[in-house]
Amino acid sequence: MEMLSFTISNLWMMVCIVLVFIMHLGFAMLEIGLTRSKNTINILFKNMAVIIIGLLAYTFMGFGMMYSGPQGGIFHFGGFGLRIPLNAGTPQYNPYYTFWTDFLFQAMFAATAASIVSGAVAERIKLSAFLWFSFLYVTLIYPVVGYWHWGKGWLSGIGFHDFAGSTIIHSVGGWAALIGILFLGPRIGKYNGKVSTIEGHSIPLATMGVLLLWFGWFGFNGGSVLSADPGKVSKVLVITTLSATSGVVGAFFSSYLLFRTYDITMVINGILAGLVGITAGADIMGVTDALVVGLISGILVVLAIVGIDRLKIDDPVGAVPVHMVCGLWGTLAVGIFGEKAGLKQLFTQIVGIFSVGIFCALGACVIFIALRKFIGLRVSEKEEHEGLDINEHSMRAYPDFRANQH
Amino acid sequence: MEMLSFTISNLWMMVCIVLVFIMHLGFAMLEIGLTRSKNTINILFKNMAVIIIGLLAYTFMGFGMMYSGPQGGIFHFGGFGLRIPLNAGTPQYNPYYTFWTDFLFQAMFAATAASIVSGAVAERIKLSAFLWFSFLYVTLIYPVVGYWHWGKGWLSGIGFHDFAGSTIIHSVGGWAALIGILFLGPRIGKYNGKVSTIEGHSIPLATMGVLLLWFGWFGFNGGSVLSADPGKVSKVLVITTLSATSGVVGAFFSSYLLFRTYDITMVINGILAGLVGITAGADIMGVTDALVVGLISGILVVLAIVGIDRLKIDDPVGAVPVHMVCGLWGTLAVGIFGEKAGLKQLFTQIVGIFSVGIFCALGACVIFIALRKFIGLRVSEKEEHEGLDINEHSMRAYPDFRANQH
Amino acid sequence: MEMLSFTISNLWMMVCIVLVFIMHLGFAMLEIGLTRSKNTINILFKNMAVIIIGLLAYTFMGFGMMYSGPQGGIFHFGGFGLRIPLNAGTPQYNPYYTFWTDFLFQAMFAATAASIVSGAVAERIKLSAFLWFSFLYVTLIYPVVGYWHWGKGWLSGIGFHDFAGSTIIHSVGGWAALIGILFLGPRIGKYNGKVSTIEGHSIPLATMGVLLLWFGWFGFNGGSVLSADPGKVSKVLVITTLSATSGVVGAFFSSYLLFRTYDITMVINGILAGLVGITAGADIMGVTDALVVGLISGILVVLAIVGIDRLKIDDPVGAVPVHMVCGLWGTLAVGIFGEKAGLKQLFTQIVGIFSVGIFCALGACVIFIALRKFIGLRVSEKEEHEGLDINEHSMRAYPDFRANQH
Amino acid sequence: MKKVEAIIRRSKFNEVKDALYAVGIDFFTYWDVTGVGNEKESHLYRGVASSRDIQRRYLSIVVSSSFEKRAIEIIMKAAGTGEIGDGKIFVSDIKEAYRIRTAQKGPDALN
Amino acid sequence: MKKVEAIIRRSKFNEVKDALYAVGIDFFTYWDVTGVGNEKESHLYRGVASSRDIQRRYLSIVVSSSFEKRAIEIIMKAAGTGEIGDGKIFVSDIKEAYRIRTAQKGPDALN
Amino acid sequence: MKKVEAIIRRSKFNEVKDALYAVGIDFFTYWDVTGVGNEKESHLYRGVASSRDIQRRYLSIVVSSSFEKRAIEIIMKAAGTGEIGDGKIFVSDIKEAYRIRTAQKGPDALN
Ligand SMILES: Nc1ncnc2c1ncn2[C@@H]1O[C@H](COP(=O)(O)OP(=O)(O)O)[C@@H](O)[C@H]1O
Ligand SMILES: Nc1ncnc2c1ncn2[C@@H]1O[C@H](COP(=O)(O)OP(=O)(O)O)[C@@H](O)[C@H]1O
Ligand SMILES: Nc1ncnc2c1ncn2[C@@H]1O[C@H](COP(=O)(O)OP(=O)(O)O)[C@@H](O)[C@H]1O
Repeated sequence: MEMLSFTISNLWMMVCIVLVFIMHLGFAMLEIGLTRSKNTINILFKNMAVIIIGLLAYTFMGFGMMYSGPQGGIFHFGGFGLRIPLNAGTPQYNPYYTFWTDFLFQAMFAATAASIVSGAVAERIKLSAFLWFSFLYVTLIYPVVGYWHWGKGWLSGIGFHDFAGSTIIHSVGGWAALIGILFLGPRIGKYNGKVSTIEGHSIPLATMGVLLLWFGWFGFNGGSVLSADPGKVSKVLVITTLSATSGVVGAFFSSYLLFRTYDITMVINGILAGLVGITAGADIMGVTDALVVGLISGILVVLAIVGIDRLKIDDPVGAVPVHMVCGLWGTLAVGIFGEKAGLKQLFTQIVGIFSVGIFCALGACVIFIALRKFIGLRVSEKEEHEGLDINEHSMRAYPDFRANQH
Repeated sequence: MEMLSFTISNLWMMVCIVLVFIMHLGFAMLEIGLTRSKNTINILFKNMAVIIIGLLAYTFMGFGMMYSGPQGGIFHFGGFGLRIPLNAGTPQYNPYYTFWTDFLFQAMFAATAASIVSGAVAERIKLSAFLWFSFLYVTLIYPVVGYWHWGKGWLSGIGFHDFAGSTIIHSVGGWAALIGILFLGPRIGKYNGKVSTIEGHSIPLATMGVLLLWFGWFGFNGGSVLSADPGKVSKVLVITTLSATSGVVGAFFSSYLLFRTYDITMVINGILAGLVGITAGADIMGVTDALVVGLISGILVVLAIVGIDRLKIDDPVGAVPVHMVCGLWGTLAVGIFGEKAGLKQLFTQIVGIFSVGIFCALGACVIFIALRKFIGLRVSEKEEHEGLDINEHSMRAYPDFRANQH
Repeated sequence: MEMLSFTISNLWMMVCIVLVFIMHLGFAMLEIGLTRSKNTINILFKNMAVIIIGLLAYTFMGFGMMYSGPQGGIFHFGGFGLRIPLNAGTPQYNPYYTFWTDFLFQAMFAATAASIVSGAVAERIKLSAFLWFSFLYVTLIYPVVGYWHWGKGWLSGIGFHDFAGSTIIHSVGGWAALIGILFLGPRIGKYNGKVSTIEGHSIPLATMGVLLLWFGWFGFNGGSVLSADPGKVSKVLVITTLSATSGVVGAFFSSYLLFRTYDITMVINGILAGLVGITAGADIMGVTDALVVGLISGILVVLAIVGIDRLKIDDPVGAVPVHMVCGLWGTLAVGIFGEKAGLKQLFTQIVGIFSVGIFCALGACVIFIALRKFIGLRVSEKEEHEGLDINEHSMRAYPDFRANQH
Repeated sequence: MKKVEAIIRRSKFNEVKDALYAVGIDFFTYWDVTGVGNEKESHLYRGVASSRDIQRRYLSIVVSSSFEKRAIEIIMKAAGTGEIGDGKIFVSDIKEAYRIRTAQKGPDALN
Repeated sequence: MKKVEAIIRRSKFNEVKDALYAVGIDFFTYWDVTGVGNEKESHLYRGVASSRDIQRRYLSIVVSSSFEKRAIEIIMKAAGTGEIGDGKIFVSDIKEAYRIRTAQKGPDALN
Repeated sequence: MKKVEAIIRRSKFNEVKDALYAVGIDFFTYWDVTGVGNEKESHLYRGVASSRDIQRRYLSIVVSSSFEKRAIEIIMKAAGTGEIGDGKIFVSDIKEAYRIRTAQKGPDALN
């Protein structure tokens, strides 16, 4: 009986691993879709590398750092490599999943955090700088924050609630994205005199990417229940879906009211906004809560995209608005809506947001400063003009098509 | 024990929800693939909107209308919003799935019905008209028909059999597609003097779309068993696969005999034909039945594509041949092949086909007439020439590529 | 209790079927991505056909040939069509899955073996020759080899270990690919005087294809456990992932050291190399074994790509390096790493490799010679210049885009 | 011989082509270009408006001098809408023309 | 100086290029165009046949007048198949040529 | 009237365009071409190096004869980097120009 329930929950978690995995394809397609074709191989390369770096870094250090520490702590080093327990495959390890499932699910999450940065710094960062950044950030920063909350460190001790990672995953990625952009500066041609547009080269791939992300999110949030509990998991799926849905409503109406246009890139960012926004509280929100949280996420993402652009912060894919802004909003929302709503919880959430934010931002700064010094962050002006593909990869993404390069 | 079997079945249903969800990506890719690049954003926008509209409309009204009515009825209004039962997450709600799973699975189906229309009316319908149509059709028409059969209304009372929706989903979408096309008329340039071709702009995306639809169909049909019953579900998967397979055989040979060409768009429509055709009876057909039903579906879809074109009915993606013609054929086939074959059943199936057909066609007519009056159905000639993307969305789907516009 | 565990394992197997199915989309995208746009429809057509042919051939003969023979045998003919046992849907058929699940999982594998050939012979093989080859090879060759090992034939009798098919699937496909290339010769323009490059037309689609293959591989290897055993399956998933990961590391560093470039096509081939390499032993390898096996696979694939090119063997997508070379390496690795490592096992593995290799290569030769005689293998020079799409299919894959044809 | 080069709206191409065919000018070459001129295409992407140069179709028609006038008149009529952006026609001399297939020269090579 | 413009089959491009290189003409510009003429490309899509204008390659080669003849001969030979659709060559005058890099003028600017 | 045709680096296009605008030449047509010349683009694909012809932008500007010099000077300045591959400018005669919208002829039709 125990064995059967163990098998079922483990099965669900394995399904979720597979779903979270395919989110990487989603990120890759979204990012290339919203950038120019002359940089496509470069972005794909970064996205592939990030999966590998994320998984390996997590294997060699991250999992140990994040999950083997003492309760309530701040930092923990768990040794190198995977420590495979004797009961790795039995319910004695955990009544709901094996050691292997546990590790792989968490490793896929780690890789996700790194993926978020990739789109924001696209079209101008040096490949080597990005690879080093990802490696260091996933090895040194993410597992620390992860330990604080999911590894039963101090944040979990004070009652911080972040179900599937609005803060622990999305804002961790989002902060790094923001710092990265600030260090790099905008792409050439984006803010000469006036704000101009650099349109993404393939709206179909961008849209596909977002639908694949939504698809994967069923595993991301659904798996974060950490069991196959029918009531809990299926409710999480509904809540997640409804928030994504109302995220679109928010983004659609706010972008329509502001610009009188049906901007599909806003709609797809609205989906992601709703998904990120509900990720912190998908387990404790009701139907109406989800609809409201999603709606506000959708509005926020549009306002943030416009606002950030006004500040001449050049984020080609909207990573900061989606992952940082909506990540923070979702974390806050746990104190405002749903089962745990209350001033005390709100305060705890704010503590979590700030401590994670400061740690990540500082960490990202230190890494970027070091990289700027040792290898440089930005490609040359000539490379940026001609495209990173031909310069860093000696190839073109679409050699058979005649391009309107710009 | 009961709890475990509940957990397992619910788990399978959740997997199926995720699979049905990704069918929307399949529809989107198929539709843009078979149309011109100047209308790609418009079609993607419609497809994204349809998911959102389908899910929200079903949340606010559809689910209540469809599932809370009395046995044998014709129409039922179930109130607004979701009525969450106290036992939502327990086997007392249903021994095989939670309330949440139930709702989400059905909501994904509802969104599917609306997606079908989108491709047929593509490249000329006004965006606002399409959005209103989808909203009204999913809110007012689909749940009524759904109630007749799956909600235990009158059609289910007389013994109508439609396992996963050849009639209830596909023909509902197909009828609306047909009526929509008739109201809109053909695209400019399709039938000037002689029948000409307007080729789809990306065969790879169209093919990808169909394989994703097949992928999702495992959840569509597999989930319609409404439990994880191993024998039943796995047989449904085999039957579904074999029908898709022989659908290709039918479409391949009939198109080859007719035109002496290897037309891949016919092959992919053959897959869909086989899938739609078996959807009504996937639970009661044997292996040979499935092969025959699929084969006939594949032949029918080719004949219907050619026939409809001769009648100057312009259906860019073949929605009417696939979803309406094969939907009807599949429903009929339940009376001819498989466990329930028999004259009486055949007659009942015909009653179902006609009643659903008339109701949907009339409903669609009323909605289109109202929309034609209040907001107009068709974009201007200039917009159609230049493309809907630049006119309705102020963007281009592939700004980096030099187009051969036509 | 038995019923529940049956239901769970069967559920997992069904999930794996769906995952293996989508590998066909992965193959299709990878293959078109790495070839020229003038041959895209042709390749898609072949890939769709291969799914259908694989499934049908397996239904009509393969499954019977492969699984109903006596222990230790060499050849068996199981009759035509599916023999559905009375206990098809119960644990009496098999405690872990139904007859239907068994059949469909195996049928998806059969279709995979045929898919592998398609990319290697692309851009010059006659469509009809390829279709006949696939049909004959899947009907006559694959089930024999499959019977030897998985059908409890002589190879399984001597202790050959090939968990999910490094030899039985990948090398079977890889040998046919190699023989096909040798019969066909290189594409025009590939080796005139010096080795030149013919670049793939869409790196995004190629990358997408590989991530979809990885996604499907979770089902390919995860399902090969043939139950939902939590410890075993989840470990297989981890081992598979780690090998893919270190496959990239191997391919990245070896291609960087050799060519000083960040070649994304090498990286994606590295993923596949790691996956193919671990497929034989994913159930008996530890974490370090997996990392080493993957690393070597990644290095091997780069060396093989370069070596094969030097030998003027023109394999546009790297099917031989990935599926044959790494398939053989993975099979050997079972004798070197992991639980079964040992000289005796190594020897058995070599016996398996050679017997399968000789049988497949001979079989492929016979088929190709017959086809060359009766219908010819290669398209005309003019057709190859202008592209197979317009000549064999009277269509273009991207009619709206202006091509840089070459 | 003259080379008549016309830069027209893409949406007018079919009408121009039909009109040229009607007078027997069924030999020419065309490609798509970007036009910098009075008309712009306005884009709105992620909240930022911009105006882009517009896509046009470039027709290059080599005609014997006697056909020059007719070709120009026809294009003027079929390509015109009266709104900004109708396009331009440029005429220049062609010294010699050859048909590759037959090695014919001069006006005989034109069709 | 003369501008030699050749509209050829795409499938013949590599042969033409190699032939031009062989006589030292390794400076030119080319792009893909659509050709309206005797040859059409026949399509068959979802049961309907249609014929489309054909894709061709447009070569624009500016040569000093002394090279004109040679260039034309070579293209004629390398691009020809004898079947309909081999293409055309048009020759016109170029008044002046400049190399941007060095500001050289006239025939010196051509290579 | 003269037709000034410039084949430049794509990466220099924006500078050239801005420079032309600055002197009031805001009417022209451009498209992307492939250039065969001294500069090549080197590719490295699956271990094999190759050099390909380079993508360039082709500007076709019809100006009244008085503007010819200015246009050439400006392009020379804005498009130059001093490195191989800066491109060429070719000048030829235009016999007549028409604005389709208004049927204007000659230099009046140019802008
Ligand atoms: N002097 C010129 N040289 C080359 N092309 C030109 C010139 N003037 C106009 N064009 C082309 O003609 C197109 C139409 O011109 P535009 O100014 O938009 O409209 P109109 O001719 O109605 O004033 C431009 O987009 C450009 O491609
Ligand atoms: N008068 C013309 N002006 C411009 N281009 C032409 C002209 N005549 C032919 N062409 C181009 O030359 C190509 C080849 O001509 P076509 O009539 O097909 O074959 P052929 O030259 O063998 O008779 C056409 O597709 C078209 O692009
Ligand atoms: N004689 C010519 N005819 C047509 N185009 C030419 C000619 N010579 C050069 N070009 C074009 O000019 C471009 C630049 O020339 P290139 O030889 O690379 O550099 P540079 O002018 O600095 O020597 C070439 O890529 C080609 O497109």
